Amino acid sequence: MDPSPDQKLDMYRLMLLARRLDERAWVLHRQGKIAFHISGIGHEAAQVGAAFAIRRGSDWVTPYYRDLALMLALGMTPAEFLMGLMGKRDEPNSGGRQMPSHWSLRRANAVSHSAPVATQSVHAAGIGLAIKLRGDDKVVLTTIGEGSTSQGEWYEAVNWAAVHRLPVIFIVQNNQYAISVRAEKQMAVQSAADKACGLGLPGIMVDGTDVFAVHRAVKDAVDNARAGNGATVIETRMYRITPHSSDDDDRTYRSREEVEENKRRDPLLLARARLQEEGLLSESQYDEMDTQIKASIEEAVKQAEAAPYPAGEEALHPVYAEEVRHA
Amino acid sequence: MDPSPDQKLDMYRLMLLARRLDERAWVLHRQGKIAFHISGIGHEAAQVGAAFAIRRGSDWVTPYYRDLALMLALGMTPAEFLMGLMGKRDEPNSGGRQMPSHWSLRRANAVSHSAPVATQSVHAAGIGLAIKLRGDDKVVLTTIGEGSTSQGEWYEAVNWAAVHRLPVIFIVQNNQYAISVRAEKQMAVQSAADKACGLGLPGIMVDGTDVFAVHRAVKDAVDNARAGNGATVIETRMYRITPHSSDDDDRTYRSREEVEENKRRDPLLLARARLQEEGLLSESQYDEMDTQIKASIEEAVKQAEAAPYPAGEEALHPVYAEEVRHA
Amino acid sequence: MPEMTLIEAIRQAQDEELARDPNVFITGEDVGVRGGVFRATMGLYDKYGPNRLIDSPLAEDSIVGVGIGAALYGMRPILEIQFADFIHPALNQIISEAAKMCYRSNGEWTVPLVIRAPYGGGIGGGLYHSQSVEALFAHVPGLKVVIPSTPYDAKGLLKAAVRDPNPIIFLEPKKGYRLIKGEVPEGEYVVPIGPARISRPGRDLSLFAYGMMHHYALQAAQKLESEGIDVEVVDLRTLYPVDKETILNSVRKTSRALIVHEDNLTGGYGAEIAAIIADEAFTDLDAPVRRLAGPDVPAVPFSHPMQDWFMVNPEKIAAAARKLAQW
Amino acid sequence: MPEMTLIEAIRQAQDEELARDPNVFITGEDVGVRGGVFRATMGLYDKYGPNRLIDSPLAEDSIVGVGIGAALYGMRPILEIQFADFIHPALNQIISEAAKMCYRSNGEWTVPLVIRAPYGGGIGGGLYHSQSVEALFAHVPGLKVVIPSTPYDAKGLLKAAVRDPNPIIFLEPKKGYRLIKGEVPEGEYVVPIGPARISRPGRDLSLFAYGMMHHYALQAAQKLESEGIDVEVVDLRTLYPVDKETILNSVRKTSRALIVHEDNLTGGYGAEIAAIIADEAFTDLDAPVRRLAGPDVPAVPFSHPMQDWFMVNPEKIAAAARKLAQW
Ligand SMILES: Cc1ncc(C[n+]2csc(CCOP(=O)(O)OP(=O)(O)O)c2C)c(N)n1
Ligand SMILES: Cc1ncc(C[n+]2csc(CCOP(=O)(O)OP(=O)(O)O)c2C)c(N)n1
Ligand SMILES: [Mg+2]
Ligand SMILES: [Mg+2]
Repeated sequence: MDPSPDQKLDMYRLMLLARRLDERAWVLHRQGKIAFHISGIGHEAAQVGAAFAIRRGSDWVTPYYRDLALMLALGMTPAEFLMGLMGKRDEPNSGGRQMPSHWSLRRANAVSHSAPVATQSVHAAGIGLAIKLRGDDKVVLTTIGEGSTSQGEWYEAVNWAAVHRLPVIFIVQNNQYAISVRAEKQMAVQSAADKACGLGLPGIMVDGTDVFAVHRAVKDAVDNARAGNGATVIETRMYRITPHSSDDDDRTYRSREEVEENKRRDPLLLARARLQEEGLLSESQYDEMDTQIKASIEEAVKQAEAAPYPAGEEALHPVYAEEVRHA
Repeated sequence: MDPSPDQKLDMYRLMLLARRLDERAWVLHRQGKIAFHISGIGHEAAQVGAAFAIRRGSDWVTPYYRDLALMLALGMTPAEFLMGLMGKRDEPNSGGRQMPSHWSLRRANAVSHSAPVATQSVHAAGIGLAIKLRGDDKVVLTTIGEGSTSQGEWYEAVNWAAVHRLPVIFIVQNNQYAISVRAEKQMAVQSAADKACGLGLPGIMVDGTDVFAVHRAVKDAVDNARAGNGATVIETRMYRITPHSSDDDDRTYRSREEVEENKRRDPLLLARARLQEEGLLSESQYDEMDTQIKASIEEAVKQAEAAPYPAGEEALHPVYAEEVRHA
Repeated sequence: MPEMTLIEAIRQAQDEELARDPNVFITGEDVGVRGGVFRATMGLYDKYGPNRLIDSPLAEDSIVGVGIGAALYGMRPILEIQFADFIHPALNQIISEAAKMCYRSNGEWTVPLVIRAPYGGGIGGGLYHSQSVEALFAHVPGLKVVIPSTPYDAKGLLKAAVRDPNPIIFLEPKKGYRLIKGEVPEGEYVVPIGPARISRPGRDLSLFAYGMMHHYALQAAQKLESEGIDVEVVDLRTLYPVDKETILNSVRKTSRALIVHEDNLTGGYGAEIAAIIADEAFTDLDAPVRRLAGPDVPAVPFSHPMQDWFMVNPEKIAAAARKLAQW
Repeated sequence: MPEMTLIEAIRQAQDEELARDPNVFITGEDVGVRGGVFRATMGLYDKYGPNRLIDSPLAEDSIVGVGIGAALYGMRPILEIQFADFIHPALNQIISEAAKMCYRSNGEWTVPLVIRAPYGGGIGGGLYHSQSVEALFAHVPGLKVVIPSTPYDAKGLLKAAVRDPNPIIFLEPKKGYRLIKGEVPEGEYVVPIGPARISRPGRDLSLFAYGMMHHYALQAAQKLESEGIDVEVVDLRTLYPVDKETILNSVRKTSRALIVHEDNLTGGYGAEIAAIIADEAFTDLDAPVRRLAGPDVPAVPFSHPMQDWFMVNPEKIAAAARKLAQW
């Protein structure tokens, strides 16, 4: 089922929010107010399209560090994200323990991930196994970069899901680079979706700059998984428009022309054009939306800046759980 | 190029030698003269076919524990194997340090492997890389069981070989079991050869009980690799006729009928019938060959039994290399 | 009270926990129909079926990673690593993920799971079926490391481990699986994770050990008794977190400390115990703090003379204790 | 003599070794065009080309495993792990394979290779870009573990490591990459792997440290000098095998020992040094053997107050040393 007009606007609003927040993070970095940012610019369509294909809050997600738009779609607030950037005490990911964009949002069933890439893929397989063992009506969605699918852990994860027909959606956000390394040095296949055939499950490739195409592809896979037909690998292809992170200097390994060229397929431009075509978002409606978003972000920045840092000694805990919080 | 009549007889002789030696090992085990044996019965065709497709002694091999026939084809003597079974000082694999059938034969470019499965696959990729970097006219052949291809290490190894087009032949000896676990619990594809399509290199499936079919398939892959066209995955399918090892009791997980049924496709029967058909091996020639082999094995058993054990303190060395022995 | 072997106690604990809590399930290699290569799950597949005893693909990292995912969802996995020697492929999931999940999510996510692995030498297993791996884990905050040495403790500690909200490394001295027998109550009891146990009070010297070495320590103590040396033996049981109180109290009483393990000396677990004593019981010491451990070679060799040379045994312990008592 | 930073010395060592020996090559993530994320291979790709600087797939286990294979063939690989925190996926190849190859093949096969990894905290890297991993390796016979603390030693030790016939874990204190400067001779010299170095002679107390902590130790010693406490500082440099002589001689002179590292206390490297001293220098000691180390929490948190709380610094060292000197 295609998204309703309201849903479409919602999707676009989230993409725009993610973009503006991401841009704001870069500004904070330039201002020396934060030490690190890893950007999701260019990835918004893939993430929002996927998020809207699951039952947010009920289904499970094991994300990776580029998933700002996905996390916003799952209900993380801009202030929460910004507090994470600043290492504030009450940021929900880790209470200031992890670097920014190392997500966790318990209330949205979005699991804490670490920096070692591909570990989250295996957790998704395990969550899928648990869903199946319990007979629950849920799926789990997990994301990863294309470079990280070179890890044996990714292969082992997908293999479990394939052998046991687990309700897992493995999304590969192929932005064509792993820091400086181009995808053809990671894999000898054209697309990470091609890897699925070697593991015995469907592999789908979709334009990751087209939010509605992504939504459709992921929705199909989710329906399949929920119906007991097992896992799918989906490659969403886009381009990493920014440097890898604020620590990276991408001029050492790619030309400005290449980057500019790729900016033309900005997922926000594409989505906005579509909504305009469909008469859902006029120029002035867009301006209003953008103004609103920017204002809400400024509000959130103030809130985040005013929030307290943790005291040093808080770092002593919690090494061990006293009790399991969930059922 | 098909093997010459002499080569065919050679191949069969090696298969028969491997079988008789393997049977002798089981007898030694029943006699309480050795503590452990892991058998290659049923795997002889796959191993000898592969061995004859490379330049033995010049090309490189990273084997696994079922490769008795392969190691004999590479020049390991029955006495050397038997000394290994007994943990004798001068056995060439490890000087008594490793369990039996943990191969190494420096003079044949057959690399020492360990027990953790699939580690040798990665070494093969590295050897392939070195061959390519040096521009040498060599290939490397590596073997593994089908269950062990579930390891992420195997995937990473094949991926390196595919991305860098390395001269590696990945042979998977699919004997349908990993101890008690059937192949369909390891993978959702029909054959380990199917895994190749996900990695971007050719995958070939061949009847692993037919020594000449294996030889042809591996020869093609070797020629390809030598010509600079990169790696191939080859599944040789057979059945593990014996328990996993002398420690295993396979009656806990499979029926005697199933085992008996599968004994009918004994690779030795097939090869002997073929040679008989082609007029290369009469009944009496076979008897003579078998008698000779058995006699040579009894000789080797005596030799191995007479060989000294290492002194305990020899275990103190060599933890570190004083110098690299090779160039 | 019925007398049973160590392995029977371990099986019984798992049986009872599977019966008690539907969230408990077991996965690992050959844990299903085969009942485990050491028979730790024998009969449980028939009793609880394929959803509670799941034969995993041959890939340890994913066994742990899938276990983590399932635990996040609310299950209570018991993960069997077939031999401790094969835990290394899983170290990333254990050290980077399981150990850090609670801390990094500020307690939002926890991973209650048990990783069982048979460890230790003296059983003809050679380099890769004899390793001791406790030092790898007894340095990792977030993990608990438990090694039972009696059937009573094995059952009680394993049941406690299954109910603990944290990831537990549960190492079983496999040489003792059938060798060690003892009384085990039917049904429900737990032995708390944490406290060490004084298994033999004494006044002249404190002997710290665990696993198989604890039995050898008792034998050595008995021998020394006849020589008039009164040895206190402490079974450490929980290696991490360390039970400093029991250790220090013992040394304060005896003024002499000998720590025994079969793992390599340098950087082994004994170093930490020695360091704690040298700091916090310094003024109580009448003699150097001594360690008796395996030699600094990679692992236990296969050939019997070399294996005997490697292994710590009651005689070596008695000799070291005698020397220290006379210091 | 030119003054340079630690990272420049490391780059120069690699440059010279690439020029000296055609068998030397470098692989790892982003080591090619990008010149490494810390710029340790900057400019080398242009100078030596794609066959000497190879961008690996994003898969650490295969980086090491491929390195092992290449080393077996006769190459001299330098393997860069981007952050020490990401070495865990490679632990199987390092511990099971590289460390044991020489021993298990009775010296027939050796694996000369260097694994370089930036380690340590205090740089805002949070849990997964700050870890210290030396304790994992300083317990593994067959490995050598080297940590330079000055540019002079970094160049000389790295060149020695490349020429050593054994696998070397070469850990670089990344906080010091640009912070630590020192004189480095042009061209050829090596610093032998093995000996520790007394970097500041003293009579009252021995302070053992390495990496960044060695610099802090020197700063603390200087501060204490003005208080009339004469501290001897020892830069351990080679952590494994341990230079017992230098350590024991120092303690025999000063009668007091403090060991400092930023890794967690329990089971950390300091335990071994303390244990050696408590055994072999017992009668020389006038005070308890003390350790100052990171707290037993999983790793360094991101948020600044918590990071500061975690990290050992010159003030903490001075305080601990003062207390011990006055004991
Ligand atoms: C196991 C591990 N190795 C190395 C790194 C360092 N690292 C962080 S991101 C990255 C590249 C990831 O590329 P890709 O998977 O394509 O994701 P992208 O960043 O492009 O979205 C690397 C090498 C890491 N985080 N984890
Ligand atoms: C990493 C690792 N895990 C577990 C084992 C224990 N083990 C030894 S052989 C084996 C089964 C291997 O099956 P397969 O790869 O199909 O080879 P086969 O024995 O059938 O030839 C297992 C689980 C091991 N050797 N290494
Ligand atoms: Mg990418
Ligand atoms: Mg098999």
